[in-house]
Order: sequence, then structure tokens, then C-alpha cells
Amino acid sequence: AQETGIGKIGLAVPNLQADFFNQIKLGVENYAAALGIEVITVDARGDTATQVSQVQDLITQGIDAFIYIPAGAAAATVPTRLARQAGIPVINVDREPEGEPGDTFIAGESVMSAYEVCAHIIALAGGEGKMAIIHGQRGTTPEVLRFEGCKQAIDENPGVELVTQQWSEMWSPDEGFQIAQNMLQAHPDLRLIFGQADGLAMGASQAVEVAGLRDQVIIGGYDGDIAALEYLARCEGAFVVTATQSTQAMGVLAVNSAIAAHHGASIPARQIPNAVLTTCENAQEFVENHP
Amino acid sequence: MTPHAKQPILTLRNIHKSYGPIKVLHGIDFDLHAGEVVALLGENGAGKSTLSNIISGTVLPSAGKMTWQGAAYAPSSPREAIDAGVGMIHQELMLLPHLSIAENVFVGRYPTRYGAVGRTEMERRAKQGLLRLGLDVSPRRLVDGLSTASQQLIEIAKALTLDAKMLILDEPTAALGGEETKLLFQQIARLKAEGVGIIYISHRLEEIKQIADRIVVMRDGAKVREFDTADLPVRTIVESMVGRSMEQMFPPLAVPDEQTVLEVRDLAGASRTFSGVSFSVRKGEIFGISGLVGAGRTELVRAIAGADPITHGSILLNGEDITPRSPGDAIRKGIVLVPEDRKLQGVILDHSIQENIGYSNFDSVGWGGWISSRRLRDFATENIRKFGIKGRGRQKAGQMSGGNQQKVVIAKWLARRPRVVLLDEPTRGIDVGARSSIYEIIHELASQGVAVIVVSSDLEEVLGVSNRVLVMAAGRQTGILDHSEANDVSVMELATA
Amino acid sequence: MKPADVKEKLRLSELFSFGGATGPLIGLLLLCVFLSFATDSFLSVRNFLNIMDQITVLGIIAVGMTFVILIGGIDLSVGSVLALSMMVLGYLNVHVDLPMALAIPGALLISAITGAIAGILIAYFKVPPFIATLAMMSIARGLANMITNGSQIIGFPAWFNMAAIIRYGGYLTITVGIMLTVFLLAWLFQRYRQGGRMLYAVGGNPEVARLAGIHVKRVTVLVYTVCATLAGLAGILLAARLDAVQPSIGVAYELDAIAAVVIGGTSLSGGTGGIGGTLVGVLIIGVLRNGLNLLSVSPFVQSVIIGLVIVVAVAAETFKRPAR
Amino acid sequence: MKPADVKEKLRLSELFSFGGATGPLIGLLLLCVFLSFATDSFLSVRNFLNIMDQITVLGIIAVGMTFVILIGGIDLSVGSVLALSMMVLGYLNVHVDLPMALAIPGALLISAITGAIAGILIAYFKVPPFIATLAMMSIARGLANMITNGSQIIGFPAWFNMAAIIRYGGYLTITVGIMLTVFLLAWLFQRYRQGGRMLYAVGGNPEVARLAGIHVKRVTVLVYTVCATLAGLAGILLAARLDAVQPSIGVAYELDAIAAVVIGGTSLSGGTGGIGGTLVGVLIIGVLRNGLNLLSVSPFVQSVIIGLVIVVAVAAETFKRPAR
Ligand SMILES: Nc1ncnc2c1ncn2[C@@H]1O[C@H](COP(=O)(O)OP(=O)(O)OP(=O)(O)O)[C@@H](O)[C@H]1O
Ligand SMILES: Nc1ncnc2c1ncn2[C@@H]1O[C@H](COP(=O)(O)OP(=O)(O)OP(=O)(O)O)[C@@H](O)[C@H]1O
Ligand SMILES: [Mg+2]
Ligand SMILES: [Mg+2]
Repeated sequence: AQETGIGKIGLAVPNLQADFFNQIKLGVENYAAALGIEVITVDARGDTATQVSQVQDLITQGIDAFIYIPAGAAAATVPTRLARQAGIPVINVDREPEGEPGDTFIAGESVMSAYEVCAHIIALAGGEGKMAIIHGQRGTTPEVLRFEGCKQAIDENPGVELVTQQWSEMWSPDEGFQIAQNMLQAHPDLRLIFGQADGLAMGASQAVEVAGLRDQVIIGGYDGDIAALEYLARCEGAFVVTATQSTQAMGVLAVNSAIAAHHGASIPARQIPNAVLTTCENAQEFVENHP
Repeated sequence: MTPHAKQPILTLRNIHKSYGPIKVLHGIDFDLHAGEVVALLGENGAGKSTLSNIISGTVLPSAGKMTWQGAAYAPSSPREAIDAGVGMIHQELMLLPHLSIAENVFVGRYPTRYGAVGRTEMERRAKQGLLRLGLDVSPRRLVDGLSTASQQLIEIAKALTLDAKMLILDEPTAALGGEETKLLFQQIARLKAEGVGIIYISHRLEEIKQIADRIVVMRDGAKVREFDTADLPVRTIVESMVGRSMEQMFPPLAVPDEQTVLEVRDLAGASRTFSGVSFSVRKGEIFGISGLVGAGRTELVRAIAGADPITHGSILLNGEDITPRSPGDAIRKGIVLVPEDRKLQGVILDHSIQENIGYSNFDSVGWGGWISSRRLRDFATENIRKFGIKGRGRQKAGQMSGGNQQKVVIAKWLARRPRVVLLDEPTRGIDVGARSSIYEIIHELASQGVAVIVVSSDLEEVLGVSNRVLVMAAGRQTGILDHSEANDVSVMELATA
Repeated sequence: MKPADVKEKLRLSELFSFGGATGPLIGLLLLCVFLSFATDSFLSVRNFLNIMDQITVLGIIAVGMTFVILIGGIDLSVGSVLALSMMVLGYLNVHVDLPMALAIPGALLISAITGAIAGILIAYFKVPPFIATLAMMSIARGLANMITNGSQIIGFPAWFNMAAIIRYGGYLTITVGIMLTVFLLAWLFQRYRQGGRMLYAVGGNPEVARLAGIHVKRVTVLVYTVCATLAGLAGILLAARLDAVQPSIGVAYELDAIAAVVIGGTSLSGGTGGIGGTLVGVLIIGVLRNGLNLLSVSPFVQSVIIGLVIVVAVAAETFKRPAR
Repeated sequence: MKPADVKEKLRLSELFSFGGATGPLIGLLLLCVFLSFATDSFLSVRNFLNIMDQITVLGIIAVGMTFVILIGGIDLSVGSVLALSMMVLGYLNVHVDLPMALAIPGALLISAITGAIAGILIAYFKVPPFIATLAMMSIARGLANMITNGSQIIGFPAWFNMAAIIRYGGYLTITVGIMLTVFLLAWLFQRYRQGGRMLYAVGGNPEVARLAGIHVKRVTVLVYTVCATLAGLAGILLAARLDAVQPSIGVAYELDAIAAVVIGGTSLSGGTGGIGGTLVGVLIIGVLRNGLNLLSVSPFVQSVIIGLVIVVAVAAETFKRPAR
């Protein structure tokens, strides 16, 4: 703790059940541990009100910096305000509260990455065919932005027809499975599926297996969950591409920003670690060494 | 027959039972021989049911030893007692309303074939058992909706099919009429002849004479007297039960006013359980309602009290049509009902006596919708004393004996000073001492100008307390008899008409 | 001990309606003592005020839930109704531009209607409370989502958020004040009003209550209406606290509220317990959550500990009761 | 109608233990007819097989839940126990490298233990079922998360996934076959075994059952153990289906299962109903979900519709019963 001049960092995550947040948490914790900084992590279990309470408790514990991933944008402003009142710097990761920005905002660029994923699978399908989208939780920022990106790719290819879309509640594989199964039922000639998260894509790939349509359907995902990367590295199955978010890098970036902000150094308002398009070729290296 | 020459099949030595600080039994010794019927008598709360429950493994004794057929016996669950051959009919009805009669009879010991429950066999044997008691219903019928008496008969059939070597019958006749009782006694005689030992508990002392070989009397958790014969004057038994000499059971009847208080005109209830009932009750009159089991009496008084819907006819109070739509309606007009089943309809077992009294007397324990704890306590204490309830205001109703629970129900209604009181089986399961005090309460009410209606299956009781008796049969009114013309014969004639 | 002593003791515990909750009360105190020693930050006025803030929503929901459970019912829909109330508030105030003085009653009215419907289904259509409110949970959540198609609403007037933040006199935010008022009124009602005593009668044995002239069905409908309205009120306070509303909020709040009520000694079979115990139950859950956060216990371990505490709190009651 | 007819009719409906579920059965048929006309894709063998696939997990959980509800209990922990079972399976098979022949019994054993603990708390410590299983829900979820610190596990042997995919004879996957077997065994047990009949007695009135010599406590513990084991089994089938396990799965499955059981005519107060009805209830929920998806109904509207269907299904029963 000597060199960094910082003792405790508070980390508030929306939901550790999602591998993506869990990866960021591990990134922050591992890097901070190497620097001798204590990290206190709280998990809002998806509930914004819980998160506000937890942030109060973090501040009570005298944290020096606050890494904040809002649980649903609604809780957004209040924790930032609370931390500001207590003179604690705020580092936003993944989601930024509207109207109450933190000292910096670290997030992947969703629209572009989603565009790349969709463009990739559309190209594999020869630029035409019926397509389906399995959305994440309706109304959340990633759901909106990832759709926006994918829609661009679809609009650029007149041969692609978006025939059906459904929303999931929890971004989870079992929902992905069920939704995809029903989609395949209604549209047996489906060529393309974009799952807005890897869980959804993995579930969809199972549904494709069940329907025996592995050779017909091409699936894209998003996030670069460990399980998804392992799946992709096997190079078989309908799910072929994802956008791996640099979660470990985000964690490192967040801790470094926290240290800088604590010392009053200037940091850029927006930091964008790139999401990397991941296919069978580069998946294995990410499994061993997550970006 | 000299049963005493043989070894007793069951012996109890120095049995104690306490619930926390409350001592319920202290040092009971008791013997039972094969082929004898011992009557266990005592006032409400004397400890008869508790003792029986200990023998049948339902509750555990705090101290003491038992032997059964010569070996030490300490059942820790009803299962062990049943396996040993000890069966019991509990005072409260123990049936499963959603199951068929046959399943109720054989619950816990279904006959099996190839590991599967043998339904046909079960139904056949259940039917057999029921017919012996004169109950002719399909064993496939659900228990739900059967009258209390039929349910009691099923309960008895359950015990009779046990093939037990010893049976405890805790007030089996409380809900039965004369015919059913007679059939039950035939069965008891048959079991006796087969060498089954029987403990028989009842508050109906006339029965005791008919079937008991010996009498054991309990008072306040101790055995106070043993008689080697049942052929005793009722008076002797009663005095040993209550520990003092008793005056006459029924107080003399007063002459009621001419003024009509309650008038019932051509009343009919839902699902035609009764119809075409018309009568009127005068100020200060005690009006009895008699009839065989299932005649529709309970439904009738419940309808008058607004508890069940009325489909036809009207009810007038002092000449004004007040046909009630809800119990609240009837209560506001001054009509109250002491229901038949006190545990399910009369008191809230989990709540204290004072709360129970309070629920029916909000106006008396507060003002403008507010409640005063002090007034509630004082009001309850006053009524507990007035009606001779053995208990404190804070005690839970469920911890009291049946008789005292019944007094709580009566107290909570009479404290409202009603104009019409309907009592459905007011002394069911109640000992002689408490019974005579309830009769006194009834007469006291009448002398204050209240119109009292008493429904009872106990013929002696109806004849003893009523100025007039309405007799019902199969949901119809078959006649109204004046006190002077009412007797066993005339009532039974109308009841079977 | 002299009999007089016994009497006095009984009366004190009864006065606060802690009824079966003296055990939990002791548990709460032990928990506080432990946390005071185990952490630096627990024992401070500021942390106490934080806890009060944190239990506001749960507390208000638990008051309504206490009444529902007292009459032998259960309400699984409170979390969804809270979300619906928040979304209606946001819609009326931000989208339709109504002043708060109209938007708040509007949100409460919608909440009350959901409760009344559930109550009517339960009382008149004999749908078991678990099922009626489970269905209402699904319906209210769907409606809450439909208002904005799943998105959040922000843009409330500034004073609204201040009500949850400014501590008047250094201590009391308006939202905490409202919670305390709700508890006080509920306690007075339950203890000194006829209506309150009726709840006990209905929960103890509805048939006895009916024969005693109580309109059991009407009471049932009213109780569910009140419970839903309080859930709606909790939603409004939560909106003030978060300065934003979103339809996915309040999931599983009903379970916390039920746990708080039961830990507080109110029996799920109805007829016994009360508001005093519920306050203790809510505090236990609030202090526990706060303490586990201050102790930096991992969220996964927290989940296990909270489960254990619920079981221990309720099972401990068994040992106090005399064995049969 | 001749009396003989009445008798025959009674026995047929009784045979399938549809008891109170003839109404729901009609509802199910109407639903199917409606969907056949409203969509092109509903009425096909393939979609029927999909529905069977989709109800496998719910169906198995609902069987255990039926027994629990029959004895007058409730089990809120099944969703979490399912997740715990899945994580134990993944841990043993993938991380510890045990063969499936050991990993599967291991996962079932852990599930059974959670159920036994809940049952013991309920039977011996008199903790209300709602609370005991609510606590177990929190504990099992925490444990499931702790195994991998919240991450998912993949890498099961290939045949495992095939069990959920290959439709033998063109129709039956192994997982669906297991579900049908579970239903059949449960139905036989409930109808023809002493143990099955005892459940009805215990649920009807535990005191009566005790006095009739039934070991009520032992039955209770066994039933919760069986329910949890079935939840564990459902977890294993779900793992096969998804070819991956993750600790966040199974949230709110208990509510679906309870809804299915109650829609199928089993009363939450215990003692009436049965497996036949549960099958109908599970099918109603499965067909409804499938149909709403085929109709591309928004999830928010789905949530409202499912709530309405639950209420209507249960309230409809009231009208069939004669009023008293
Ligand atoms: N669970 C209990 N806790 C405390 N006291 C109890 C309990 N059960 C019974 N008692 C008390 O034990 C005494 C004996 O009750 P018991 O039921 O054996 O009387 P009984 O002779 O059968 O009376 P009755 O004729 O009314 O049936 C009563 O005073 C009763 O209040
Ligand atoms: N819930 C019910 N459903 C169907 N039938 C009923 C129901 N309750 C009572 N009955 C029937 O109505 C008839 C009248 O019953 P009621 O209880 O009024 O008779 P009673 O003369 O008071 O006899 P008891 O001595 O059994 O109380 C009986 O045949 C009974 O079986
Ligand atoms: Mg007795
Ligand atoms: Mg009667």
C-alpha cells in the first residue's frame, strides 16, 4: 500500500451471477492484490436499491476510491452523489449514470463490436438468409446498444431478413435455449441467430443441436465469457463468434484510474478498452489468458 | 364372571402428568381386566382424557409406570400403542374430510395386496363395520358434509375394526342419539364377550349403568373413588364426582310472558336441509328443539342467527321483519348463537379467554372504535367470575377443558345482553356439575325476559328445560309440544314421523 | 418471584406486542454487540442512520405484510406492486408532467387497486392467497414493464430526491420519518382499534370471527388493499431515494418482508404476533445486511449466513415453547 | 342418468387422480385448439416434442412439489437446490474428474441432504415450511455460487449432452423418458402404495394421522428429501440439456412449479389433489409459454397473461364447487 498511497477500494457490481461482472471483479481484485490494496466487493444481486445501501456501507468503511458499475442505470446517480459528498473519487465501469458522471468512464464500445459480430456471421452465411435476435433484458443499455450495432449490419445486407426477436429476462442459457427452440419451430429455415450475450448464444446453440440444424444455423454471441471461449476453442458447433470484452484489462484500468484520481492526477473522461472479435482461431489464447 | 380372579391386562402405577407448571394428573393407579368395561367418570378437566391419552401413547406421562399384558409398557407414539393392541376413540372427531369413509376407517393401516393398497377389500370391510353400527352409506363417499353423528359413528367403526385387545372410548355418545347409542352398546357387549377390555368415558350417567362393570371416579387429576359395580344410584356417583351433595338438576320452570319476541315464518334453508318451519317464542320462554340426528336443527338455528343463507321465509323480532343476512346483522338485532362445535366455531383456541370474550363485545371494552386494555381485562374478569369459568383471563382457551370452553362461549354472548339466545347442544361433553350451572344460566336468562332456544340431542335435557318443544324430522317441523304433553314417547313419535 | 412481578413483566412485553419476539429482540441486541466489537465502523450514529435509511422500504412493506399474515394470508405481489407504483409515478410525473401532488396519489391508487383485486379474488372467489398474489405478482410486473417498454424513467424534481437525502436536525430524512410514522400508526391501530383486534380474530379462526359478526370478507379485502397501498408508498420512497424508477426493481422483496415478519414472531398460520415483532425482524435483517457488508463478507457467503439466521431465529422459538 | 353410470364415471376420473383437475384439463384442450388455429407451427409432432423437452425440468420439480403440497407443506428451495446440484455435478465431473457414474449420485446426494435438513427443521423444530425452505433457498444458492465463485462450468462428456438431444425412435430423448418415468412411478406410488395414501392422511390432518399411527415426522422428512432429490435430478437433466452449468440458474422455478401443482387441482392446504392434475398443470404452463413465444408476444405481456391464466384456472374451481 505504500507505493500507491491508497488503502481500500470499494467495488460495487450489479450482479456477480453474470460472468462478465465476475471477470471484472477478478481483474480488479487480482491487480489490486498485487499492489497490496484491499478491495471490498459488494454484489447488488441486480437490485438497484440494494446497491445504494451497499454503497452507503462502503463509504462507512472509509474507502479511498470507488469503482462503480451501476445495477441498472436507475441507481446510477445516487451512489455517485454519496461518494462525491464524502470526497471519494468515482470510477465508472461498463455503464455510466446519466447526469452524474464519475471521474472517468471505462467501457467497451458496444455498437461497433455488435456490428462486427453480426457482420461476421452474415458474411459466413453468404450475406443472405433469415435471421433472429435473442435480446438481453429489455431496456438495459447493453441491450439497446448491441441491438443498434447489429441492426446496422443487417441493414447493410438487403439479403438478410430479420424474421423474429425475443427478449430474455436474465441473459441466461436456459432462456436462450427455450427461446431459440421456439424460434426454430416457427421458422425452420432460420440461418442466423445473434444472442446478445454468450449465455443466450450457448443456449441457442444447444437448441440448434437438438433440432439437428448445426450445419444450417450460424450463431454469434457477445461478452467472451470463459465458458463461451472454451466452447469456441473446440471449433465445432453452430456458435462461431463472439466479441470478447477486455474485462481483465478493464479491471486493471479501473484500479490505475482509482490511484490516479486519488492523487488528483488528471484522467481521461472516457477510456475504451477494445472488445476483440473472437472466433475458433483466437479463442484458445483468450482461454489461457483473458484480456 | 369373575374378572378379578385373573391378572389385569393393563396396570397403571403412580402416573403423573404436568404441562409446565400445571399439574394435570397426580399419582393415578388403575387396573383393567380382560372382558370388563370400566367407566371413567369425573368433572370436566378432571383428567380423564389426559389419562386415556397416556395409555394410548398420544401424550407422554411425566412419571409413573405401566404394564400391558404383564410386560412393561411405555408407548412413545400412537403407533406403538396400536401395534400393542390398544385402540382409542378420541373425544374430538378425528376424521379427514377430503378422504373417503373407507380410507378414514383404515387410515394408517390400509390392507395391502402385492404391496398395493387393496381398495375393494378396504371398502368391503369398512362397509361391514358401518353396517354393524346401523350406518348405511357408501364407503366411497367423502366424509366432508356428513353430520356430526355419522362422523362419530365412522370414528367408532375405525376403532371396532382395529381388532384391539383393549379399547378406550372417550365420550363416544356425546354426538349420538338414542338409536345409535343402542347399536353401539350392542357392539360393546360383543367385544366384551370376546375378552376385550374397555375404558368408557361419558358424562351421561344413565348409560354407565347399562354397560359398565366398574366405575372409577376422578377429581382434579386424582382418583377419588372406585365402585366395584355400576348398579348405584346416580346421586351417589354424582356426589363423588363433584365432592359435594347435588341439588336437583333442572330448576323449576317459570311461566313466560304473553308477549311474542321471536317469530319464525315458513323458513327454509339453503340446499333444503330444512323447510317450512314456523314457530314463535315468547318473552322469558325456553323453547326446546328436538329431533333425531341430522333432522336439520343445527341448520335451522344457524339460519336464524344469520350464519347460513335463508332461501325462503322470514324472521320477526317483536313484530318487525329482521330476516338477517349475516351474523353481524343478527347480533346487532340481539340474536346470538352458541354454536354446536365450540372448537371450530365457538372459541379461538390459540387466543386468551379475555380476547375471546372481547371479540364479541367490542362495544363494552372501548369507545368509538378504540379498545381499552384495562376495560377488556376487567370486563373479562367480571364475566369469568359471573359464569363460574375455571381459568384466568390470560389463559389460552385451548388449554381449558371442554366444559370451561363452552362456558366461555356462553359468557361471550350473554355479556351482550341479547334478546334471543340460540343454544345448539349447550351441554355436549359437559359434566354434571357444569351442566347444572348451565341450566341455571338458561333459567336466569329466561327470568330476565330473554327468549331462549335450546337444541339438544339429549331428550332428558330438552324435556327438563323447555316450556315447549319443537320436534323436527328430516328437515320438516312435525309438531310443537307443550311441557305438559311432552315426554319420551310423544317426542319420539314426532321425531320418527 | 412474587406473582405481582410476573404480572408486571407480562404486561410490559405485551404492551409492545413483542409477543413471541422477545427471543429475536435478544438476538438483535447480541448481533449489535458482536458487530460493535468486530468492526470499527458499526457503532456510530452515522451508521445507525444509514441502517434506518436502508430499512425504510423493507419496513413499510413489512407493516402491510404483518397485517396480511396476521389474518392468515400471504402477499407475494408486494415487490411487483412496488415496481408498478414507481413506474406509474414516473409516468405521471415525468411523461405526463403532472405535479407530484397528483402523481403520488395516482401511484397509490393503482397500488390499492391491485391489492383490492387480489383481496376480492381471495375473499370472494376462494383463490388461495399464495396463488392470487403470485398471479398478481406476475401481472403487476408485466404492467410495470409495459409502461415504458422496460426502460427507466429519470427527471424527478430536485426536492423529491432531497426528501430521502437531507437529514433534518441532523437525523431524520423525510423518508425515514414516514416509515416511523407508519410503524407508529400501525402499532396503535393493531393494539387499540377495534379493526386491529378484528385482524387477530379473523386470523385466529375465520369462522369464529364470522359468527362473532365480523365481516371477514370485507376485512380481507381491506387488508390486502392496505398492504398493496403500503407497498406502493414504499415504491414512492424508493423512487425518492434512487431519484429514478425502473420496472425491474423490487424482485424478491416479498421474501425479505415475509422473513422479517416471521422472524419477528408473527405466525404464518395467522392470529398471533404483531407490529412490534416486525420492527425487530426488520432491524435484524437490516443490521445483518449492514454488518456483513461492513465485515466485507463475500456476497455468496452472505447469502448462506442470512439463510442460517432466518432458520435459527425461527427455530429458537420452538425451544422456548413448552414441549408437549 | 342411471346410478351405475355415475359410479363408472366417478371411478374413471378418480383413476387418473385428476380429482379437481377436469376443469384445467378442459382448459388445456381449449388452449391447444386455440393455438392450432392461431399459429401455423403449433400443431406438429415436432413442436409437441419441443414442448415435452421444455417441460422436462418443470415436470420433475413439480412431481416433488406435489408431494410436498399434498402433505400441506411448500418448498421454495427447489430452484436453488437445482442450481446446487448442477454445480456439484460440474465440479465433480469436470473439476475433480470423477466419472458421471459417481458425479451424478454425488449431486443427487447433496440435493437429498438439503431436503432432509429442511424436512428435519420442519418436522422436529417446528419451523414453518415456508420459512425453512426460504432459508434453504438462500443457503443453497450461496453454496452453489461458492463452488466456482460464481462462474459457469463446461466440458461434460459428449454422450451426456446427447442424452438430451438424440430422439430415440424419432421421439423420445432420454431426458424426456426420465421425466415420463418419474411421473408414472409417482402416480403409482401415490395411488397404490400405503406410503402414498399416508401423504393424503398427513396433509388432511397431521394430528389425525399421528393418532392413526403414522409417523408424521418421518413422512415429512422423507417427502422433503424426495422433493429435493427430484429437484437435483431435474438439475442433472438441465445440465445435460445445456451442456453447461452455472450457479445463477433456476431462479423462481419454485413459483412455476407451485403454480403448476395448484393449477392441477392440488390444494395448498394439503390432503387433496394428485400427480395426474400436476401433469395437466405442467402442460398448461408449458403449452402457454410455447404458444406465446410462437405468437411472438412480448415478454411483458406474457407475464400478464400467465398471471391471468393462473388466477382464472384456480378461481374457476370455485364455481364448480357447490356454494355452502
Ligand atoms: N396442553 C395442555 N396444557 C396445559 N393444560 C392442559 C393441556 N391439556 C389439558 N390440560 C389441562 O389438563 C386438565 C385435564 O384435562 P382433560 O382433557 O384430561 O380433562 P377431561 O377429564 O377429559 O375433561 P372433559 O370431561 O372436559 O373432557 C384440564 O384442566 C386442562 O386444562
Ligand atoms: N356442509 C354440508 N353439506 C352437505 N350436507 C350437509 C352439510 N351440513 C349438514 N348437512 C346435512 O344436513 C342435514 C341436517 O344437518 P344438521 O346438522 O342441521 O342436523 P342436526 O339435526 O342438527 O343433527 P346433528 O345432531 O348432527 O347436529 C344432515 O343430513 C347433514 O348431513
Ligand atoms: Mg376429555
Ligand atoms: Mg346439530
